[in-house]
Amino acid sequence: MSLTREGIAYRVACDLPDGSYVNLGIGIPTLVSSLIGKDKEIFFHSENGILGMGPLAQPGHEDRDLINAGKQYVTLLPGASFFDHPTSFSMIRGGHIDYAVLGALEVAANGDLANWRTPGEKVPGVGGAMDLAFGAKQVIVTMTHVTNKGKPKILNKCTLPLTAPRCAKHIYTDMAVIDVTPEGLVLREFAPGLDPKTVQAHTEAPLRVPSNCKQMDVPANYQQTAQPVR
Amino acid sequence: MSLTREGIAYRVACDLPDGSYVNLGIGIPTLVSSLIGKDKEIFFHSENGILGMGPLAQPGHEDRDLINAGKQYVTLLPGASFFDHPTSFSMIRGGHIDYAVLGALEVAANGDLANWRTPGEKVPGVGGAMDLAFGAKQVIVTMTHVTNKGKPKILNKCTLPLTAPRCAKHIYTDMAVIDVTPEGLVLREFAPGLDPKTVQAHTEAPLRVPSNCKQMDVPANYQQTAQPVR
Amino acid sequence: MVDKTLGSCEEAVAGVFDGATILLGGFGDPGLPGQILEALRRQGAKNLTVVHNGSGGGTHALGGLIHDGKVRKLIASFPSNPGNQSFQEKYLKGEIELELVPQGTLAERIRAAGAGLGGFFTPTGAGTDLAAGKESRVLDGREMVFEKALHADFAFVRAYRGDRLGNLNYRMAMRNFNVPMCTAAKHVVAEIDELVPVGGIDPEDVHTPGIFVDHVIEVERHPEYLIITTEGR
Amino acid sequence: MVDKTLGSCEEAVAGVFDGATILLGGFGDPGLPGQILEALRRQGAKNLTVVHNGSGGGTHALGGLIHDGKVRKLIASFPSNPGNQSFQEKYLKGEIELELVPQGTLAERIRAAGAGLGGFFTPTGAGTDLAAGKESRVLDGREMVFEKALHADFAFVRAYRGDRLGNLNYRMAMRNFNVPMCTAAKHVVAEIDELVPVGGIDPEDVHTPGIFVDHVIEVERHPEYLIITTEGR
Repeated sequence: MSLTREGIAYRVACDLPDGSYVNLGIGIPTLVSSLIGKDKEIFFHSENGILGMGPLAQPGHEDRDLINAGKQYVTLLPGASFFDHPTSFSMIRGGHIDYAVLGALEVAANGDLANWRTPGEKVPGVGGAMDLAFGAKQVIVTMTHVTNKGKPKILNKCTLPLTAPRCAKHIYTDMAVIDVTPEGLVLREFAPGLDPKTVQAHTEAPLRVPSNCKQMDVPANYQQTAQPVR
Repeated sequence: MSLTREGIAYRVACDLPDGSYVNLGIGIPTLVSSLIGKDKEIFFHSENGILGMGPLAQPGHEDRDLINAGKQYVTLLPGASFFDHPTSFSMIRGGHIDYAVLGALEVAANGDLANWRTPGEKVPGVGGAMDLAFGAKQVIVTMTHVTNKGKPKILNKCTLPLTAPRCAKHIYTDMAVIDVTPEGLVLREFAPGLDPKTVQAHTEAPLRVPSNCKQMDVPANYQQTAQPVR
Repeated sequence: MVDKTLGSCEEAVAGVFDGATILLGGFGDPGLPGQILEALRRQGAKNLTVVHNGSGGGTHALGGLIHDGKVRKLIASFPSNPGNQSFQEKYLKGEIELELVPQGTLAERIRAAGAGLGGFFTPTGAGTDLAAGKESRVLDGREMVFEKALHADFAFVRAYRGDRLGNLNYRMAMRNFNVPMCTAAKHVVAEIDELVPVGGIDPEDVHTPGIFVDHVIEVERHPEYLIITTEGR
Repeated sequence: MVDKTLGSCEEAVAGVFDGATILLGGFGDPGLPGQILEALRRQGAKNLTVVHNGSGGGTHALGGLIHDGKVRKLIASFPSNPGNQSFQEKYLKGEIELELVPQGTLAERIRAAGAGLGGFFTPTGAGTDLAAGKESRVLDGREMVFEKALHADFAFVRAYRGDRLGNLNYRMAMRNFNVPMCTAAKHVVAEIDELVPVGGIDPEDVHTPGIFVDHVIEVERHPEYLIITTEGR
């Protein structure tokens, strides 16, 4: 068993505290916004100058001037605001964004994050990834636990160029929730049907398994019996 | 004969081109705004975040939130705008203000300006003076030609601490209009009833007198028969 | 539900500790948080470092705080403002430290702190007494001085309208130092004329987004015009 | 009477010279001056350095300018945007130079130029490949990288409303890079949806004051959505 992509996003959504200011990267992180419980107010930030974004715009209701950083048409929630790029990145770089939820290619045991240079890419692009990785109060990484060739992505040391050193604080994958601590990686939760040993087998860096490590509490519709998601 | 304070301001007002963005310092410069010809649109900037200021507010019509940098209640002209301090000083420092019209204690032949430390002052204060002196495209100095003890204020070298080196481009006094050029000071105009020799006698730094040097064309109400203004 | 509103100015200043650094908003009367200042006087914290354009007027508000001997250091651009008797007296006796900063540099240092920048090079002041001892280099063909980001523990400002999320809207010349100050302190409180429902400020009209603000308090403006409005900046 | 309005986009680009540096506004479609870009293609200036967040999509607008071989160098944060065939082709052939800058650093370098600052220290990128060869130092306890102000000859942006004084108002997410870009070039032109009389934009709603703008031109938006709106920043 493992989590679906939505399952990973759901698990992150459960942990975001009420009142948080959050920036969502592309990929799995984008799915988080629609999975926030109704009891919480979370304020979503977009690099291109929006705070308080709502869901994606319904077809036919797009506004040409209202897109997110991923160039998708979005909506606003009450209490939203618009601003320019310098202000937007002041929010990021100045440590005002509580959580940046980012995809990753590799994460190291010390929190090093690699997510901007893809092997084999033709044109490099960094966008706001470094600003977010360096600037947010906490960086949450969401990704599949292993590559589509089954190789671990949580490593002793990143092999790809870093986005930022020592920035990741929490790692959410289809197999586990892992905290990055000064003493190394700590396995907080494992997916239903797995156990710490199996998670470690798919993880290059050593995992500490504390006594309160437990199985994730995730609804069945966010689980899959197939291989971990690719 | 010499110019009144209003006369100095009037002479500056005549020279400001249509469409200029102008910041007026305290003292004589403040008088410039009400002396602009009706045929010109001049945009007055205030450090505290206003572009397009109009005249001072009439008694009884003051708005508590609308003051200039001198803490006087002002009005707005159509096309005005409000902004914060960083933006306001971006306008100044970034060279977007065409003219800063500033008072002075001393000006040197090379354009050095001293206007922020007063001899005998108890508490120093710089305000926006340095930003304006360093940042404006052109600095226009307005002042009485000599001190109230009759000593020249246009010197070979300033004796007071500088506000900015080599910033003054034009000097308007009760006795003369002088340009600061790479070759030194050039007497452009002298007050009615004076001559270049008399102006030089009240000026420590040497004045070049070009062939087109002429008497100022200033209405009689801006002239006084008394001593030069103090 | 997020609710950043406070019930009293006392709550706004409750956390201020001896030795704290405070960004005090306003330029003249517009944007000055007069009620919070009075609460701060009553609260009693001392050895404060206050960052403000001037040094306050008379013996109320900032002038009062200085008069009471609560301010150890003032970081300002124009402490020589009219009516500054409280500051002048302490300054001449050597009882208060002054860091004099050009107005634009002061605003930019505060902005830099809020924007997560460490510092910047500015032409303002290069070669003058105010750049004495400071690092300088030539950039874009001009001599420039290095200025550091100015962080603080608290920022107190006044805005026009606000909501429970901390979104603020200013009126006319109220924005001044308040916009950058709200970004540069660990704890930010805004006095507001009017608390409006969420959505009551159009998204285009939010000058300080709630992300920068910890608390808002709806309170009438201080009845006195705290800054003497006479020429002199 | 001051009148900054232009009659055609041709006038807007008439002064662009070979080798010029151009700040190109917009993030995605909002704020992108599509009509001026098309006029720039027709105008023919070459060896341009273009500063823009991405590298344009398809073979129109910026993609077209690159496709036509007019761009010598691109300074961008996300040239790997979807639809960037024109750029990719030139880049892989070594026919276009790329300076890759983190998005926040790019915005701040442009702002610094407009604000008369020489440069600043930012934590973003410290210790990564993008900081290779750059000066760094520890400030506020963090390693920071020195980044220089980014000046330009021209800035072209799109705004929502404008007046003959050059005052601009943006709508929703149009502000993006346009606000700083208008401050950082010698010659600034804004395409606008609607020319309004002076005073038609409330003083509180002017996002780019006219002091920063040389010309405005009222012109319909480019009929095509110039940026492919699909996920990927």
